[in-house]
Amino acid sequence: MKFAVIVFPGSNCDADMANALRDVCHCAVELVPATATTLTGYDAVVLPGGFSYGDYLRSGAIARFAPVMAAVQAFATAGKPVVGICNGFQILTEAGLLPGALRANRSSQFICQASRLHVCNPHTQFTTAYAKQPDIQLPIAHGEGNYYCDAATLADLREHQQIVFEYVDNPNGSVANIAGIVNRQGNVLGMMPHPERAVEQLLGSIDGLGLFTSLIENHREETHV
Amino acid sequence: MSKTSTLTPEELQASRAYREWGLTDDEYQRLCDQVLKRLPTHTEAGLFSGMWSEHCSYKNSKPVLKKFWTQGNQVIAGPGEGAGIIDIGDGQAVVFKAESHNHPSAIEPYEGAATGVGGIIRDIFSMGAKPIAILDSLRFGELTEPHTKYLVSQVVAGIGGYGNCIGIPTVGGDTGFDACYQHNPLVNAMCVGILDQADMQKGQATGVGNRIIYVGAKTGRDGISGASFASAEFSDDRESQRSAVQVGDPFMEKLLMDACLEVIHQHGSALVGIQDMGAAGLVSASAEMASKAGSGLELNLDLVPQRETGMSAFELMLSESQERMLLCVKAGTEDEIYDVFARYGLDAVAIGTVTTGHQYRLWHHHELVADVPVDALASDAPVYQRDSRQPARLAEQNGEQFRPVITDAVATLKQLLQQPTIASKRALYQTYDSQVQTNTVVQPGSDAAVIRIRQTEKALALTTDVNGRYLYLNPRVGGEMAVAEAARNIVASGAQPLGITDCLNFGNPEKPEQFYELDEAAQGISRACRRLDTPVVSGNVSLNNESNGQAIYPTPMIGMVGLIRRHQDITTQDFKQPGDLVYVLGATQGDFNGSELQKLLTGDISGALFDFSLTIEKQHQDLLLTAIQSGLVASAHDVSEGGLLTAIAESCFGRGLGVTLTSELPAAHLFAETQSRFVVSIRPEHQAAFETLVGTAATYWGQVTGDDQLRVQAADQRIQVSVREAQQLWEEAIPCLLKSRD
Amino acid sequence: MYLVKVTVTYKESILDPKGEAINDALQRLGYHNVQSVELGKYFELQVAKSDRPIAEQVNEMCDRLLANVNMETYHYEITEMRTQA
Amino acid sequence: MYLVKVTVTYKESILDPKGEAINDALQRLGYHNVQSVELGKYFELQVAKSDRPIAEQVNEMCDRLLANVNMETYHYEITEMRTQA
Ligand SMILES: Nc1ncnc2c1ncn2[C@@H]1O[C@H](COP(=O)(O)OP(=O)(O)O)[C@@H](O)[C@H]1O
Ligand SMILES: [Mg+2]
Repeated sequence: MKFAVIVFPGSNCDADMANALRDVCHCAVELVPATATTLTGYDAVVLPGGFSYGDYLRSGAIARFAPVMAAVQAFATAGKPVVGICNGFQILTEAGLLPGALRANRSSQFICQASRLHVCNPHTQFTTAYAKQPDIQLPIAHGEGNYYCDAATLADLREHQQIVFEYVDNPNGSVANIAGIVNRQGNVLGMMPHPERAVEQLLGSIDGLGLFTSLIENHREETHV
Repeated sequence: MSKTSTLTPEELQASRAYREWGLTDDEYQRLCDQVLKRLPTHTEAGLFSGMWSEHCSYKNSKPVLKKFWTQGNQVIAGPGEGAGIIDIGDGQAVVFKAESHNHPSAIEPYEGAATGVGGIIRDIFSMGAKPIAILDSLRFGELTEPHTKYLVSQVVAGIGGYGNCIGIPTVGGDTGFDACYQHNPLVNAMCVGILDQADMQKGQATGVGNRIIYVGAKTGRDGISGASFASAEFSDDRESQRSAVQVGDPFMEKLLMDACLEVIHQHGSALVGIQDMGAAGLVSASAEMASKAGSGLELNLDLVPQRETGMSAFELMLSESQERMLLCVKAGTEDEIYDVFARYGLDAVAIGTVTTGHQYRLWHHHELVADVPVDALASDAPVYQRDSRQPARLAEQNGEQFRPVITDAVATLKQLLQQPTIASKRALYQTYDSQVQTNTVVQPGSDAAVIRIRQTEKALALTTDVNGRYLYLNPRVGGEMAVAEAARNIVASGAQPLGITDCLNFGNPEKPEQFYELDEAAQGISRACRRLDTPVVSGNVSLNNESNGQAIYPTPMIGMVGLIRRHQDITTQDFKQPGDLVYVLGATQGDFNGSELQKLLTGDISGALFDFSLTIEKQHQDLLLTAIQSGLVASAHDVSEGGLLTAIAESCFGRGLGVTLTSELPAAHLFAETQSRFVVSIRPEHQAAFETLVGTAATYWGQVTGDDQLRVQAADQRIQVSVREAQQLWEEAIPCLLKSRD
Repeated sequence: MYLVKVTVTYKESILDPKGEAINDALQRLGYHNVQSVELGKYFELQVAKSDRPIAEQVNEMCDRLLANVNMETYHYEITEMRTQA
Repeated sequence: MYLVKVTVTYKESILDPKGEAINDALQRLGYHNVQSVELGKYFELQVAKSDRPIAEQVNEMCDRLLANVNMETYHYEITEMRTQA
């Protein structure tokens, strides 16, 4: 399975993501600059964390207009998996690929800590590995991770099981404790916590591995049918 | 466009405007008589005012810095280079340096702190190293003061704002509070990088005809030395609209860092030298590059990318605009270099050339505005041997130690745990991304941070430490203790100490009492460095930390790096499981002068500092490190502010475990700050091996328990407190103070 | 040439944590008569004349980039500037 | 009750990296007639009447907290609000 990790100017978790995918999950990975206009040849696209364009306006607001985003849009429309982590999630909401928006944390401060999560939908292609252990711990590190959507959107998200990760102790004020969601089709995932920071026991947790193994496993099954 | 007026050499001499730029009459005279043998131009005098400032020339501190221990087989580059470099085997090296941004942070705490971080990062990547960690060492006034709350939150936000954005984890530091820092907060930042020795850079401009390339942010009137800025000689009519405050642009720096590292790694044959632009901006960077190489240099200032109109040569050369670098590249390779920077969307412009001879020449608007010997700028600054006099408070000390009366040790412990200097700093470091780059094995909250080195079994331990109170009572011994404490934190993490960087935060060196403190402290630091085999490889001096004639405590921040041989040696301060045996390594005396307890009980610190032995220190550190490397140790924590009981409580907090201990000491001694001690826990099966190794240096105190109680039977009283309750007080003290409305 | 001043604030129903933090700080400083604080962004743009009506362009720039209309509202004020020689 | 609107912007000659980044983005989106963008802060405060002249208080709050006068300037606009029952 071959991953594209998009590098926006100011991305800073791109290398971490590539390391997790390559060194720990033994997948093919390429870092793709934001100036790229096509994503053919990849099986999945990851928008990594960081501060694209400095996040100087709103996080993700400028990155959403990067040249590569048209290709990301097409990739998503084609039903292929797109994952946005942290800044990647912010970019996906700004681009309209996921509903809602991310506001400044309730504390109005950046928060870096371990956070307990509940995997509320273990049936997406990103979460099947969590079916037996839906309570996990992943690091968060963000200043604007406070998920917002209006009541109608929330009802919609609930009705279609689009809420994938929920915080146990809501650290940032997110509506309905939302930490991660998928789009209606289930192929675009956005989440604030960092699974790529939790793939080695040496660094404290391997709870993030499930996300990558789910994706890889489901891709393998799909291509073998 | 406003026209900037320039004084003629004669006008400058007559008006003595140079005084406002920081040049004294004597220095001006020296410049005329000895260096140039003529009157300097307006621009030339400006260049010298920058280069002969304390910040660039160390004219007041050089005689002191000479005393530092800088030797050791591990040292690849010591003081003098942009940052220190130490060998860590396998062709790799660790590069580190610390820098103070005290004055800018007092004026504009967010940007002052942010640009402090930005500046020290450039020092590291300009050596060819990839920055892997940031630490911050902070001192503020009492946290009950509203202004202190503001400063703390802004400074911390500024440090996080820069480090988080650029993607370098901020993994450690230290934070203290004392009234003497009320108007002089200390904001010191340290950056650590990793280098393949083959990529090591020197900031040199060699090879006649080679080109000088400017990259990064455009030059504005930022940070042109405060004093000179206020002078009317070179300003237009809109003075009040201007400000010397620098604003950080971490996004720009991220691009600049990545692009420079790409040039270093992939265009090494084109690159001759690279240097960051820090204090005294363009003149400092370019003159140093030429002087180190013994070359001449010519720059055309019209080519410098400019953010503002009408800038004079003086302003262009002395601007401290952030996020700029200077490269020297082989003639003919310019396009290759431009291409790299263009991909990152950065300005890169050739602004000059390496020339024959040793002159430094600047052209501006087709005029030769400066023509001076390059060494005069870079190496011929005056050096002052300041007078030294022991402050009266030290001469008058008697040998008595403060004798606290502790009737309720639990109450005392609870109060101590809530003192901001001891209380948990989680509320602060939690706003730093400490994990980006996914190498952080030990995050903030233990003795030292630990960063693994990928593709090896090695890791680095990092810490910053200093206790200004000890130095206030005895600058020399306090200096020794600062180094020893840093080393203790490194060793407790399972690492061999490698070397230090420092920020010497002191008062006005022209006052003999202040100079005495600086000089004594340096000797203490040096002695400890020699004894502990941790040479000084880099550092920074911040003087004149005074207000209303009152200086801060002498506060030489020590940043130390240690090497962990194997992952399995990595050790943290938390007790690990019930049944583990608890030992105290090192003896405890009634050492209370300068302690947190003395301050708590008397409101201040006083008396003569207690004794300290570097020999015992070294013994205990060696014992602990051997025990850790032999696989005998479950947890280790150094004993510092607040003494043993505080250290024991902190070891309980990590995993919410309790302890049941017995001690022959009276309860008061559990708060003594005797040096050279550790709280160590081990698995029961290692008891025999551990006791054989440590002998009488360590005493058995009891066991780790699974319940929530910290119990100590002291000689004179029984102490029992809920771990959870104690932890809550410790964790909530700083957030409560920050939020409280009075 | 136009001078365009844009303010962007959170929609009313949305909590503004930074505004609250500033309110807290003002209370700490003793300004107890401050009832509420909202923090928003302020943009000052200089825009040259073009074929398009300026208000239309400003609206579009706000909708696309300067504000996130899911959670923010914007106001602007356009004034024509006298051009210098 | 007063409604106080405060805008805070950098003084001239201070680098405004955020404004520049936003200008760059607007250029990439094709708004080539945008000449410059400055980003500042916008505060909307509700302040109850007190013994002190309101303008004096606002000035003081700006000087002490809302702006850092070393690098920023501020402007404000005070309007009296009709109080609701
Ligand atoms: N300003 C800071 N930034 C980051 N980490 C900090 C800061 N202040 C304290 N810490 C962290 O908090 C922990 C406790 O600090 P400290 O009390 O100085 O420890 P010690 O006494 O063992 O040196 C350490 O892990 C330290 O790195
Ligand atoms: Mg310690």
